[in-house]
Amino acid sequence: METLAFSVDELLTVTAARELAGKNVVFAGIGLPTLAVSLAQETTAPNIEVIYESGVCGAHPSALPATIADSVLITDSEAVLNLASLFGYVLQGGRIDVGFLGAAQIDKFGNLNSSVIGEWENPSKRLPGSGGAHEVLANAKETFVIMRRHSERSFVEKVDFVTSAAPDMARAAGSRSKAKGVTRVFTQFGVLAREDVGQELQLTGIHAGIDVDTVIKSTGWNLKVHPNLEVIANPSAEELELLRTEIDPTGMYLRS
Amino acid sequence: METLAFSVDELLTVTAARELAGKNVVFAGIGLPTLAVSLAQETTAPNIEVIYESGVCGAHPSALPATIADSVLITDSEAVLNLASLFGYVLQGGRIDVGFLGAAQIDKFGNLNSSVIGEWENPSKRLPGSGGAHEVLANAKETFVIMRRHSERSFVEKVDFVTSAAPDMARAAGSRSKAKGVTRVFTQFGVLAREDVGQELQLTGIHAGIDVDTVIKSTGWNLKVHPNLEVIANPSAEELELLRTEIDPTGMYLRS
Amino acid sequence: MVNPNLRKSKVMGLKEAISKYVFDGATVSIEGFTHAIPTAAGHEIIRQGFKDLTLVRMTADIIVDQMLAANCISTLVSSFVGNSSAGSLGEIRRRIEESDPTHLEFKEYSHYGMVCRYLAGAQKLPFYPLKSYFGSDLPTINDEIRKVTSPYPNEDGSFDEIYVVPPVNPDVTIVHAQRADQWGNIQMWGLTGLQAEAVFAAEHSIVTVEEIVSDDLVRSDPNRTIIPSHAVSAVVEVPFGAHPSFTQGYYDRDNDFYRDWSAISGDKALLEQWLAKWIFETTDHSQYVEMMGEATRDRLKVGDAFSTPINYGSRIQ
Amino acid sequence: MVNPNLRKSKVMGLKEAISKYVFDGATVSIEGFTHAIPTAAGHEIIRQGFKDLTLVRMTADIIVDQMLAANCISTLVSSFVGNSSAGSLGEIRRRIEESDPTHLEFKEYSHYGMVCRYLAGAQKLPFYPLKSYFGSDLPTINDEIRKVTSPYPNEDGSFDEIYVVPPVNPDVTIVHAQRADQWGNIQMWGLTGLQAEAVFAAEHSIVTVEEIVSDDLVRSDPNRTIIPSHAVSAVVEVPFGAHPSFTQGYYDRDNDFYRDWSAISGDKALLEQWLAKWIFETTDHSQYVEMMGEATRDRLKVGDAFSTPINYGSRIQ
Repeated sequence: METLAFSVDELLTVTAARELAGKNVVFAGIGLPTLAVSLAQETTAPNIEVIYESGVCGAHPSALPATIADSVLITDSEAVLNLASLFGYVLQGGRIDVGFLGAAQIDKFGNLNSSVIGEWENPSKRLPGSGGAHEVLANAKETFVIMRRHSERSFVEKVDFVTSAAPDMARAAGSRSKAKGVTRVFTQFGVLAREDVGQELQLTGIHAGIDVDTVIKSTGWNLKVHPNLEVIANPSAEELELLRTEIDPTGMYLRS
Repeated sequence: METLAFSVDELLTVTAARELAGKNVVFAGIGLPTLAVSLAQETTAPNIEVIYESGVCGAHPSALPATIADSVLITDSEAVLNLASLFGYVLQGGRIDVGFLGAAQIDKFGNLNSSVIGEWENPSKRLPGSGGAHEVLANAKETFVIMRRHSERSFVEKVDFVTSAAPDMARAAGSRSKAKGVTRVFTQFGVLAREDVGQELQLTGIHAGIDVDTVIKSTGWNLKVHPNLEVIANPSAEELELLRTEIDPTGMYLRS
Repeated sequence: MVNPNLRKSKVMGLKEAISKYVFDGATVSIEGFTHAIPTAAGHEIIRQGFKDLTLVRMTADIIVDQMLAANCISTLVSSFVGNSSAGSLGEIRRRIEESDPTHLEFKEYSHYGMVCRYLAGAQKLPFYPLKSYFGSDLPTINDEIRKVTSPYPNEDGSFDEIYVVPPVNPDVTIVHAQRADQWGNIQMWGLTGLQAEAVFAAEHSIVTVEEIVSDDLVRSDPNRTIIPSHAVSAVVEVPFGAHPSFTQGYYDRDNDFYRDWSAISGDKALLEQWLAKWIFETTDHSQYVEMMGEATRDRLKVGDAFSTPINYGSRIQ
Repeated sequence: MVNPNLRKSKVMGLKEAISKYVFDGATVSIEGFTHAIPTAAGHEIIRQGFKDLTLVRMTADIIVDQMLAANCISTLVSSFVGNSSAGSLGEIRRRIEESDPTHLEFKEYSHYGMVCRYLAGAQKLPFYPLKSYFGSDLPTINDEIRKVTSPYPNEDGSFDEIYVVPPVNPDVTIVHAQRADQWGNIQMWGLTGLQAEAVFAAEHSIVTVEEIVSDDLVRSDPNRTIIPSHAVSAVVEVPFGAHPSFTQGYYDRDNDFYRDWSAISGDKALLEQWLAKWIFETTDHSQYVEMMGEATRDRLKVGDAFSTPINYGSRIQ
């Protein structure tokens, strides 16, 4: 059979969509997470109800949204919640199966930094901050992280600032959270995973043609490789077909 | 001039309406309070926005409501709030100028009992309980009480159960409430009033033809009579006209 | 973008929904603040004979009187025990005043105390603070009403105390609404009370509606959805499911029934007869509605008062 | 039954409303979560040159960058400082990263921490509990984030701690919505964010709307009212008042403007020129809208997607 050409973004989207198999309520950000959910709805997880931080539940957009509050997400959606309900009843209420996040830095336990590079009081770079990320990691049953650039600058031994705390740290500090924290990290090299609190994120999947040493060298902590490291199957013709003709026909996010 | 005939209910309604002069946001129960507010809107207090415990704001009912949740209160109203907003933002938020309440028993400081006659554990008579009455007395800037039967059984030295606490007691117990509590009590004999916390309810107004001793005898505590006790002017022809032809044309509440 | 052929419908029959989510000893919340009381669901609980329920309901009215008379309830959590403005409730009063036939365990709150218990439950908080209860006797007869101290000082350096109530997390919450789609997106207007909070506080939820409507109708107005699909376990179409209370825009409140109830519940024999005739000897709510008769249904009819459409807007490509 | 000849209208002009309720040193909340950001009101604050404001806003975006550049703000209370997904905010970053031209006092929270501050403010509570912040560095840089202990024991007899945030009670809260009546009943659809909580938390409130509409239109759909008249100090008709953000059903988001802003705010000179041209040299927002030009207004047009009317019902006498 002929090998198909695909972009890194397509690869990340397909890999994330496969991991959504059987999930029901997903808290998604804009871009790749939205595409991954859409693909999962057509393939691995037909029952997924997608919820956006803006309060939209069950969106049926006529076009790909540019933000989590895009007007096309509201029109023809199933419900719109105010923020007290969205954060209080849905997120803190524990109704999210999987939350999607990104971050500037992540450590081996899934602590995330989206606040500053350097000292908070006098940062070399001020980042947007938590937004709702802190609450997603604290309350979603598990969290998937998409990091398009796997490097020592983003995969660090210690994050400059703990914006969103791994439940490991939260429980040590007195939280009764039952969240598992970050269970999957999708990068251009493969998938880092852990099943529950207390475990380190390990390399469990690697994309075809990627060298394990490259991944290890690109990770700021001593990355462990899972004994049953699997080579992730490339996107199938069907998956690419759905992404390119149905889900992002204009290539708004899936630029090659 | 000829003297007009009127019922006790008409007298109470008119007396209460006059006391609403200049008030803006009133929390009203069904029956006489609703009629008093309607009359005040036409006479002494055109800016009154009436709010019902069910969540209705700015009702414009096509007929007199039978309950605080009557469908005629909703249709054509200005706003409908859920109960978290009504009790949390409006009542506890301190936005009510005057709340109307009734009670089975009241004492000289305006503590109200609407829970039980006798012991709570084993009452001789179980009454409905607080409903929202406790929150109205605790949070409205001041509270008007309508008691159609002024007697020793209802105007008591000590209430059997403090359902709704006078701010006097609440502050002594640690509350920072700025509510004045019960400032007016309207009865078939006249008006008991106080201006602020710490004062006893005194007889400040008496209806024409009522004997002060009758009022004192009908009160379970040593009722003080205000030095400037005034005789309350009877309902005017205009007030009765509005009540009978516009506000309660079918005599739903103002039975003679 | 969901493929509707693959998505699971939440539509169920009332018998099935009640038997699936209610169980002996369960904590059951039945909400509806005068408007849209899920009477039919309460009657089905009676029909199926569930026992030892802890019933949580702000306004314990006729449906609670009926469930008590049918011996379904051992504990009542409430802030108002009365037949609105239409007299009193015989069964509740007999049990509280005379422990006849048995004692009723009653956890009493004020309305806002109950609202805050649902708010804490929906937000999975250990407690919820409110400015009520200072000076009242309620905390003396309900030891669930407690205090915490604010960590923020006043000008004078003192720290205020405030009362708190614990969360309520029912095993199942039951509410009624005007309509829903097959996925359980619940749309309601008029008085919405605290139905959303009661549902979000619960492990499972059953929502009875006057109509199951098309996806398109629901999605033409997403702001009307007060409870999203993911919080609903079962949605059941039950016309007249709230009688004798009302459903805004569908039928009005049966005030005659409320008035008559005082006499019925005041007399044990009459109450037994009423339960037998209207619940135990009916197979389901459709038969109850049939027995109501056309005259009653006509009396409760409402006219039209339609909302003006608003524009959600569509993208012009 | 209110006599409309006697009731007071709350309609005001934007200049008057801002000068009446905003003052130097005031705590001002400007809310709108991506949707319906009251940009025009923010520009009028800049025009009138108010100083030393404590600005409270969940998502500190373009309007905050502009007010900072105009030296209106000395303290920022926020949970997100970014130009959504369209790059970064030059003025905010210069002030935080280089104290250029001056240091910005920044009280940082997470989104839910901000929501809870408004919830506490609206309910006049001394604090609001939330399950966030354990293990995070946020409490180490914000000493307003504190803890209380629950008075309800766990099975093992231990008592949990939980983080709390203090109330925020702005001197004035400013929000934007689709429409209102002359009395200040505010109707909104699409994303309603926490506009109601922010208004109820405040001493005064200014609401800008796309349209002041008739009483009848508002009252044909009371459930659309998200803020009732009594909580509103002034209502102001400002078409396109939320540009470059959007107003559902009226006009779409100007994504080009958001993209362009990074370059403008990244260059102090360009930013000065922008403020001069679009704010200081315009008399009011209508001139700003005129300068936007027809091409831009056309680009932001939306098509129709009307809600299906629902029936509130009327009593048949």
